Formats: sequence, C-alpha cells, structure tokens
Amino acid sequence: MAVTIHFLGPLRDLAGMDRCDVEAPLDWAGLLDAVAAPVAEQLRNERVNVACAGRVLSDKTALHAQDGDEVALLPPVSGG
Amino acid sequence: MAVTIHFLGPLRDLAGMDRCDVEAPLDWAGLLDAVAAPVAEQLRNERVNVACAGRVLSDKTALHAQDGDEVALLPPVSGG
Amino acid sequence: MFDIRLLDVPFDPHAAADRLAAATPDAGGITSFVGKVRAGGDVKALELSHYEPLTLPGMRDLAETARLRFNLMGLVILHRTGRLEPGDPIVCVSAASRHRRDGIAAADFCMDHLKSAAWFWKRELRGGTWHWIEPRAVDHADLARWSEKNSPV
Amino acid sequence: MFDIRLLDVPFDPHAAADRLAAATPDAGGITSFVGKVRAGGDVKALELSHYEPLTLPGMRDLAETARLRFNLMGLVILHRTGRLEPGDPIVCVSAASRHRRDGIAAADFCMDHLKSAAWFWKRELRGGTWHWIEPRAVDHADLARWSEKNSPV
Repeated sequence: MAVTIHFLGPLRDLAGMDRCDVEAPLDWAGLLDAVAAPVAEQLRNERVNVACAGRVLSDKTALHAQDGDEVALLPPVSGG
Repeated sequence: MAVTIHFLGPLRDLAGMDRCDVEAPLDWAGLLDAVAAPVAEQLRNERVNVACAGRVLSDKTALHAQDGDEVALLPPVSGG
Repeated sequence: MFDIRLLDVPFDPHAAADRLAAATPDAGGITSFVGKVRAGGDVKALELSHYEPLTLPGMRDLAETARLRFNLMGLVILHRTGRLEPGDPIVCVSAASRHRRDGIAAADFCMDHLKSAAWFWKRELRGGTWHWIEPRAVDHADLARWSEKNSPV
Repeated sequence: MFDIRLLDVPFDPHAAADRLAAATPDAGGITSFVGKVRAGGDVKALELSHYEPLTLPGMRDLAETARLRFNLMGLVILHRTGRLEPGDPIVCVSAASRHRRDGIAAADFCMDHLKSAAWFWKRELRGGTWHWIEPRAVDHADLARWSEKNSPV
C-alpha cells in the first residue's frame, strides 16, 4: 500500500499526470518533495487546498497521510 | 354616450354588477353618488384607486370623466 | 426577446423558457419562477380577473423597468387570467442573462411587482364559496425592498 | 424531495423541475436556475472535472444547509461533469417552496455556493486550445453576501 496523490484541475496539467503513488506515511514536507517544483509552488498558495482521506484539511501543513490514504491537491474551484 | 363605471375584483361583488353607465360628465362627488353606499365607502379608502380613460389617477378626487370615458374602480390587487 | 403576455388558457412554462433560451444562445443562464395553484388543499379553483386597459400595459412597463435595471438578454412574463384548476401555472417569469445574478434578481423583482403592483384580483373556491384574496402585508414589504437605498440590486 | 446528483451525460432540466413539481403539489412556486454553455461564441467545448470523494458530498451538504436556512418543500441540484457542448446545461437548481421568496433565495444561495465553493474545475476549448477558467472575484463577493450580517435572507 502507499499514498496516492491526486492532481485536480489545472494542477493536473502542471503535474503532467492525474495521480501518482508515493510511499506512506506522507507529511507536508514529504508532499512538497514528492511533487514537481511548479506544483510545490502552487501548494504554498493559500488558495490551494489539500484533502486527505476525503476531508479537506483546515491546516494543510498538518498533513499526515497513512497507507491507503488518498491525498488530493485542490486548486481554486470554478463550478456552476 | 355616457361614462361607464367598471367594478373590479371584490368591488364587483359589492356593487352586484360588472359595470354600469352613468351620465357624463362625472366628477368625484358624482361618482360617490352614482354607486351603492358600500362601494362609496370603499372608494374613500386610500388603498382603492380610480382609473379614468386608461390612466390611474394620482388624485382620484380630481376625477373628470367625459362622454365615452371608462372609469375603473380598483381595489387592492392580489396577483401572481 | 421580450415576450409579455396575458393568457386565458393553460400554458406550458417550459415551452416559454425554451423559446427564450433558443432566442438567447449567448446567455449564460435562464432563471425561471413558476407560480401555480396549490394542489391537495381545500382550494378547488382560482379565478383571476384583470382590467384590460391597465393590466397588460402595466406588465409591459414592468418588463421595460426590469430591462433597464438589470443586465438582461431576454425576459418572458406570462400571467393567467380566468379560472384555474389546482396545479395550473398562474404566472411564469423567465429571465435570460449573461451572468446569473442579473437573471435571479430580475425574476425576484418582477414577481414582487406582479404580486402587489399589477392589476390582478384573485379569488379562490373553498368549501363551495368564492373568497377574494387580500394582498399579504409581506408582499408589500417585499416590493418596498426595491425602492430602498439598500435595495437587493 | 431532495435530489442531488452529478451527471456525466446531458440532462433535461425541465424533467427535473417537473419531477419536483409532481412531488410537491402544495408548493406555491418552483424557482429554477439553469446555467448553460454559451453558444455562438468562440468556446467550442467545456470540460468539468470533479473529485469524487468531495464533490457530491459537498453538494449534499449544501442542499442540507439550504433546507435548514430556507423554508423549502423540495430541492433539486444537478451538475454536469465531463465534456459539454455549446448550449448544454451545466447546472440546474430547482427549489419548491410555499412562498416564492424562499425558493428564489435558495436558488440564489445554491448557485453562489456551486460557483465558488463546490469542488469543480472548468476548462474551455477556444482556438483549438484548452484554457482553465479562473474563479471570478465577483463570484467570491456573491458568496460572501450570505455570511454578512445584512445577508439577503
């Protein structure tokens, strides 16, 4: 098992992929290391959210993903 | 020719008719005389409007209906 | 497309909204309000009377005011007269706009005016007797919002 | 009736409003907003992506918030995902209410939240290239209205 990182919306283009698997556990520093530099830069933007195991983190720097968790990188939305 | 008085909404029931013809010209005092007492009472209520020749009068007591004019007695509305 | 009508027979509000949508391909949204005779209660029928020389001209003035006040690409206002059965549409307001809030505000504005500033009188058949419907105080308060300094739009 | 759905194929907003109307016979009105892909411009297609674990649960939470905040008899929220063509409906919000202003306010409220607080990302095909759509500042301002002291409802 591992942690799957999902790249949503424009971050998908920036990452050049939909998702990737990384080793568990995964914290904020590990996430920034695991993704490409332009994605890491976006992640530092306060308008970009991070979800773990189906919950949006109120403090993304407190990320602690375990084996089997999905981590989603959520850029600003544009629905409706 | 004459002046036709139209009774709208609940005033139709109060008057017991849709409309009636009265002699021209017709002013406010003449209108109050021409209609049944309960209708005249309603007319004095500020929420009841009077139209003459297709225009709602801003001051109904200034009514001056001529031959061929329609005078409409307009109680509070309830549309939509 | 501005389509303002009085109708004395049942109408299909969807067809009106579809014509509006077809006429405004570059609108981003269509807002529609459909008011209908409540069914399942003790009201067996509704009757709407109007006064020909004032009612439709007043609805046209309302549409023109809405056109000037909101950024609309089209507006439909259909209002029934005559006898209506439970479930029948009474009124339909559909507004096409580039951005959604103009259309939503325009529908709100038109409905507030149709409720308490348009020349209609409504009575309902309950328990075998016709009862005239008094305007509700809240309808007048709703209408007053639009002339306040702090108006919705 | 509360019917909240994500759809990956074209849908008919009228059918949704009709089901709602049929399920709420004692509603006095149905307010509907239908957002669609603008036609006739240079946008050839729109693509909406979402994130399964968050998007639909978020829409359900929104519907529940609207149910608690407004006096509703029913609410439908349908939102497309995937590739859409010009003219296709993107989103439909239909609210059934006893009195019209609850339904109008609920549609306004739901649309403001779907625009800038729901997990969707939109891109459009223009001049042969896909462009991600940035949220508009005005959408955030619209959303903020509902948490102000002087909120619309």
